Amino acid sequence: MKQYVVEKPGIRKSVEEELKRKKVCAPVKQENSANFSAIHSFEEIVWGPPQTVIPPKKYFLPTSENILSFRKRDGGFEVEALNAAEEIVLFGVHPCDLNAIYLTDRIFAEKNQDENYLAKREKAVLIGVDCLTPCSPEAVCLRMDGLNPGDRFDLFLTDIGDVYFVEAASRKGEEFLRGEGRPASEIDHRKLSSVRKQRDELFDQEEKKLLPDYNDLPGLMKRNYVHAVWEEHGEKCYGCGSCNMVCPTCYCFDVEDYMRVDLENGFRKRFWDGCMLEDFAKVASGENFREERFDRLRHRTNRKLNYLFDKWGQSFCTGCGRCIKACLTHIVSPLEIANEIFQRQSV
Amino acid sequence: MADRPKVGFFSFTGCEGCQLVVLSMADRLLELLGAVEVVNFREASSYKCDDYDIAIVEGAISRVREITELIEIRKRAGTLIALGACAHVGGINCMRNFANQFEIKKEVYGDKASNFDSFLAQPLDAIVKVDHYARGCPPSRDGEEFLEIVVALMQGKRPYIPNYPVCVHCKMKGNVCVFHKERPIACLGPVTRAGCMAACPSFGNACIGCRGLAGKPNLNAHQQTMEEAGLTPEETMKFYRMLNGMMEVGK
Amino acid sequence: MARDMQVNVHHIARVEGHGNIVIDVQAGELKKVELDIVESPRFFEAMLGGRRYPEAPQITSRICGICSVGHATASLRALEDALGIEPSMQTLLLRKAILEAETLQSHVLHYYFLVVPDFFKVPSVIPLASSHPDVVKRALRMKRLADDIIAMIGGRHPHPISMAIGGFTHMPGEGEVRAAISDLKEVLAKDVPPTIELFASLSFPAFERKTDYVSLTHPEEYALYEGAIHSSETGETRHRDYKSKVKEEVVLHSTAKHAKGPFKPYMVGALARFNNNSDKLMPGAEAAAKRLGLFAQNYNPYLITLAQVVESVHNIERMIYLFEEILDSGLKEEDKGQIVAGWSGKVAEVKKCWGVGAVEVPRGTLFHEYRIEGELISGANCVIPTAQNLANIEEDMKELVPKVLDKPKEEITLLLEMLVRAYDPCISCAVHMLKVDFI
Amino acid sequence: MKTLFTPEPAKIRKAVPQTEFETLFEMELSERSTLGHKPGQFVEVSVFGVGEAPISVSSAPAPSMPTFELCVRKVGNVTNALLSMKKGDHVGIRGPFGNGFDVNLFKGKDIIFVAGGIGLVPLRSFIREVLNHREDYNRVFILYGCKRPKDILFEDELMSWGSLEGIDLQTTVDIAGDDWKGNVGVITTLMPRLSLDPPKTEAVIVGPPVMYRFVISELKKRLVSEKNIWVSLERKMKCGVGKCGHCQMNGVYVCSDGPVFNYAALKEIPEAI
Ligand SMILES: Cc1cc2nc3c(=O)[nH]c(=O)nc-3n(C[C@H](O)[C@H](O)[C@H](O)COP(=O)(O)OP(=O)(O)OC[C@H]3O[C@@H](n4cnc5c(N)ncnc54)[C@H](O)[C@@H]3O)c2cc1C
Ligand code: SF4
Ligand code: SF4
Ligand code: SF4
Repeated sequence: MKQYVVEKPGIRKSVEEELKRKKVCAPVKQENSANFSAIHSFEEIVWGPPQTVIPPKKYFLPTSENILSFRKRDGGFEVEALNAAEEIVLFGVHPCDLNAIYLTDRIFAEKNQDENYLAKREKAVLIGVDCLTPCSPEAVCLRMDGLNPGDRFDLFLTDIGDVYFVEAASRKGEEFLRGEGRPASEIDHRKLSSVRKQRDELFDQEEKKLLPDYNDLPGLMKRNYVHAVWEEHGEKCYGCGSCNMVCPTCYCFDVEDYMRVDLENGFRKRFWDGCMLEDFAKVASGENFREERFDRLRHRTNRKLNYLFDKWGQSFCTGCGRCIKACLTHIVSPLEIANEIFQRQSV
Repeated sequence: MADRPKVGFFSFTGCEGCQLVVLSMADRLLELLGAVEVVNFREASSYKCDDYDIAIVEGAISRVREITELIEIRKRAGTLIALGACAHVGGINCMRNFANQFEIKKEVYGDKASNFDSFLAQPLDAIVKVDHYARGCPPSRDGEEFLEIVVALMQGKRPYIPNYPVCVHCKMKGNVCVFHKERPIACLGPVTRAGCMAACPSFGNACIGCRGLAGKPNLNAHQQTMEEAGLTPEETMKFYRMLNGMMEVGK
Repeated sequence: MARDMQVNVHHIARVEGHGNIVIDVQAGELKKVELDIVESPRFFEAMLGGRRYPEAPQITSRICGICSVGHATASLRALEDALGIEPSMQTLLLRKAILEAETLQSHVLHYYFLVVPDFFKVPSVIPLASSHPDVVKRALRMKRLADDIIAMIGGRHPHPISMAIGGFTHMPGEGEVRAAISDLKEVLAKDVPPTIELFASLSFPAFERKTDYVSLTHPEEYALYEGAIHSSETGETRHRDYKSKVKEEVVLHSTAKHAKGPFKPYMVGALARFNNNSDKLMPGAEAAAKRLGLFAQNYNPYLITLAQVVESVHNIERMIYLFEEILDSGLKEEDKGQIVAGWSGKVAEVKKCWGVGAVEVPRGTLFHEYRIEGELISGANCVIPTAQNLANIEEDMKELVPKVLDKPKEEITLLLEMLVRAYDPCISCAVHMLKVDFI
Repeated sequence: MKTLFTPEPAKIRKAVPQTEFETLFEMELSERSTLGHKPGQFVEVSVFGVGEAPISVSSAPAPSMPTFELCVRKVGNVTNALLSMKKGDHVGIRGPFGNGFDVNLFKGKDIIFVAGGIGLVPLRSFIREVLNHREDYNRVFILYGCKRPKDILFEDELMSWGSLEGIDLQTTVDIAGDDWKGNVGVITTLMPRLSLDPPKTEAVIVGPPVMYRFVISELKKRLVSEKNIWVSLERKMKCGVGKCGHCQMNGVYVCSDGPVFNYAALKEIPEAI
């Protein structure tokens, strides 16, 4: 990975150059919150808080996407695969989301490659921005190992005073810089360490701590597969799937066919689905394999902290805090559930 | 289903906005007119015919004569679609069911109240079997869902209508939840069936429950949420009853 | 020739709502003329009682699908009148624009879908879709544009979402407004001229009866959103004193109340507005009136349709003007502090107060009056244009029937149906509220 | 362009109704010489405009034939639409998907096939494979249970299997009329009659969810080792390729990790049975 130091106007220049060529998407203000959206000027970018309502996964797995079109022809059907992908720059992605994108990349590239995701992903340049203050009261990224993005980006910017410390993990990242900046010096590195140390302290002072050992989360979940917590929380759950929708690592989808009134032309569409929704695991015979809300809450939490953690060696909750905010009944926080289970098993 | 099914539109107690939505579908209306034969459409036609495969009925039932008419329509139609909230759950009309009927009539018609027949407003399925519901006040997504139901019928397929709450689509749209706004607004989205693409929250207002309840709504949890937003249980109930007087879980 | 005739037209089609005409002629003498409303009564006023006041616009927009924006606007104006709230200039401009859009969609629906079939001698617009596709497509285009503008500002049509006390809960984007302007300009250039020519080519029954024409009036604009109540017979009244102009009475054959002036029946709607305010029309609309041969004062109720055509041209021009005005001052987010939408937590505690909202909706002047106590509505009165016109329609029929008695029954029926349709009665507005029965 | 979600064109060559609700289809791929499936694998069948459904391949692997068989029960949109289709109609096929049965593990062994209702469909592929290579396997038991006699699938074929040497076929129904001469009762009632050689026995079970528990406990009573028990599971599937998340039971995807599971492993998956 290459490290540079770039003057702030330099970054502005790079963004403005990109804007002339490509779609640039970044967090923009939306009422008292923020959301990723295509920007038209550098000024629109929201750096730091607040957290966006939904994560940038929508650029790779659109909320609704036509994956097939078909039309009647010669007694049969003419079928065309659809895979719309455009070149975009995703600017201002927070570390939790960079981690999440890395994780969903693994899922969609595993075994059967999902071209519809991967094509969009390949055409995107990821430019991350370090969070120096928590982006919401709900953020638990430090605890869930989501605050450090490693090299899971094309370019990553940390504000170290009057300049950005810039890490470039790919050619795409380097190209974005267009030669701006100079290689980072020993002093710059020291500045970076001290900024990050301050950052960690700020995040650490939050009251929310993860009580069990991070690496034992899968074990804790396995041992407490049967636990009163699930029912207690489940009882309050709406089954509204808000937690799934806003989660950067939730990627489940549903598929439906739509026909035009002429009954000749149609398309197949995939759209976001969520394991918290009642019909998610219901089969045609009427049998529902996760009928109760608590079954589904347990499943969701286990996916984040156990099943996928086990398989990929990292929590699939990156601590972005979105579900914690979205859940109107305050029951879904993976960290709080883990803590509650941990405390109640030890007494 | 016949190649070009015959369709009749009928209306009972309501604001006729549902038929208006159908008339507003422009290009898609022309496509629809190509695919079905409209034999009855009072709002747009003086021609009437009693032979139809699909009856599309808007409005709630609120007078004795409407019952007999509805039963007659049901007898003739192979498929009956309830169009809009009034037909589906009674809609706004049911608000009056919770007050003294005579008082209500008196308030509007004064001492001549007893001359006007009207009883509790009811949804269609309180009286006859309804095969499909095109929900919403007005019918959702500019009548798009209604059209999907008609297409599914022509294909012999069960239409895809989510039974989960409005929040799902509200989140997909990336809305700031109205409970989380600077000035929070209390919302019926968590217990209301999705399908409108969260029309109201997307325009900055609360979901008012026009699509009826979601499948297995957690009303206890909702009461808690509403209390946190400053509403008493009675106020919450009153809010439900604005469009959902005849609440029936899972319908 | 003295003759007996009973005409009974049940559920006049192509009017919104349910009405019957009843005519009874015995030995050449007119015994009875009635316009019956068989629409189910809806009890809106009673239902409003005890509801939280911010809900009123959403509840009352459900009075009528066609003028739901008008009801929401009248409701908001009544509430703001009661609470002493003055919305921003931007809000006023947007409300005026959405009201123009709603008038446009209603007029297009009426003159193209409901009136034109009479002249083409077909039962509905449906056969026209194949015989005159260009006409139908033009109508649909104009209607769709109006609907889209309503949706851009209000969230959807019918039943707007974002119209709240004090302002809008959602603002259209600048790009959307610019696109709307260019679409309006396109319709004005392409669809309006053939529309005017089509209606200029139709001949309407020649029938005149002078009556009292009532509408809002405003010194600077063709009043829709605001103004004083103007009667061509008795002059101007403040909106709060509407009851001195409008008296509602319950008529047994009708579930809709009839509303009459203190002295005699009056007319509201497009022709009344045209008669009272034609000097304030936008230039294109003025030219259209000339082309159609419509001049104030006009006493032929069948020409309400032409007044609607003129108004729809005005609607388009006005929207362009209003949108440009909005863009010139720069679209801003509304001050959220002032907006009261739905159940927004605790609303400001108010002492007893009352207010009246009077706005012009497609069919005429609409009044909403509320009394508020604390957070709740303690009393409501909504006077709907169609209710105000019913007595006037009966008067027209009384004068018309004897003049045409020598014609065949079918022709009489058609003339009467066309008369009722010209008024574009919106019977579902039967907050407290049609049928032709020749008995 | 082709993606993971592009179905290949196929045509219905034959449609033979089996019962009121089930039809056996012979499908022919238009652009490939063979499906190349293993017993126990499934395909995603598209009826365009209606949707896609996972359906087990019911015919034995046929390395040189573009045709294969599917037996479909009507329960919902896609399956209803399929049953209304006829010879010459077009469908879309993706797959084969899933792990299927590893036939080598069964060679030289006794095999008990236990099928409930439509569970016979995926098993038929395996049974036919075994019959095609009869010399590779030892004794074969086929237990098949249905609700009523009229629900029996592949009736003639069953009879012909039963008449073969070294094949023990037992059928039962839950509810029978007077004309039924065979067994009445749940499928487990057939088990005591079998003379088993447990260490040499592999059992393969496919049926409705409730059946598994009873059959497995019966087999365990007969000392059949857990790791010699195989099942095939059904879950809701929307992609068939391990992405959409619907078929997941705990950490396991039925579509890509299954649908065939060894019971010893399955036991560790609480949501499985
Ligand atoms: C690996 C595998 C192999 C299979 N093999 C076979 C086979 O060989 N033969 C066979 O016939 N089947 C087989 N199935 C089952 C088959 O896939 C399903 O029956 C089929 O997917 C149903 O699809 P459908 O479109 O017909 O039903 P749909 O209409 O899609 O119904 C499916 C879903 O819709 C919902 N639903 C259905 N009906 C209702 C209702 N009335 N109200 C509300 N919701 C409803 C349920 O949530 C259900 O999950 C197999 C399944 C799997 C997973
Ligand atoms: S589980 Fe919640 S906190 Fe964790 S990544 Fe998903 S949305 Fe964020
Ligand atoms: S956990 Fe919360 S956000 Fe998730 S489905 Fe339940 S109520 Fe909705
Ligand atoms: S605004 Fe309403 S529908 Fe949207 S997420 Fe919040 S509660 Fe749910």
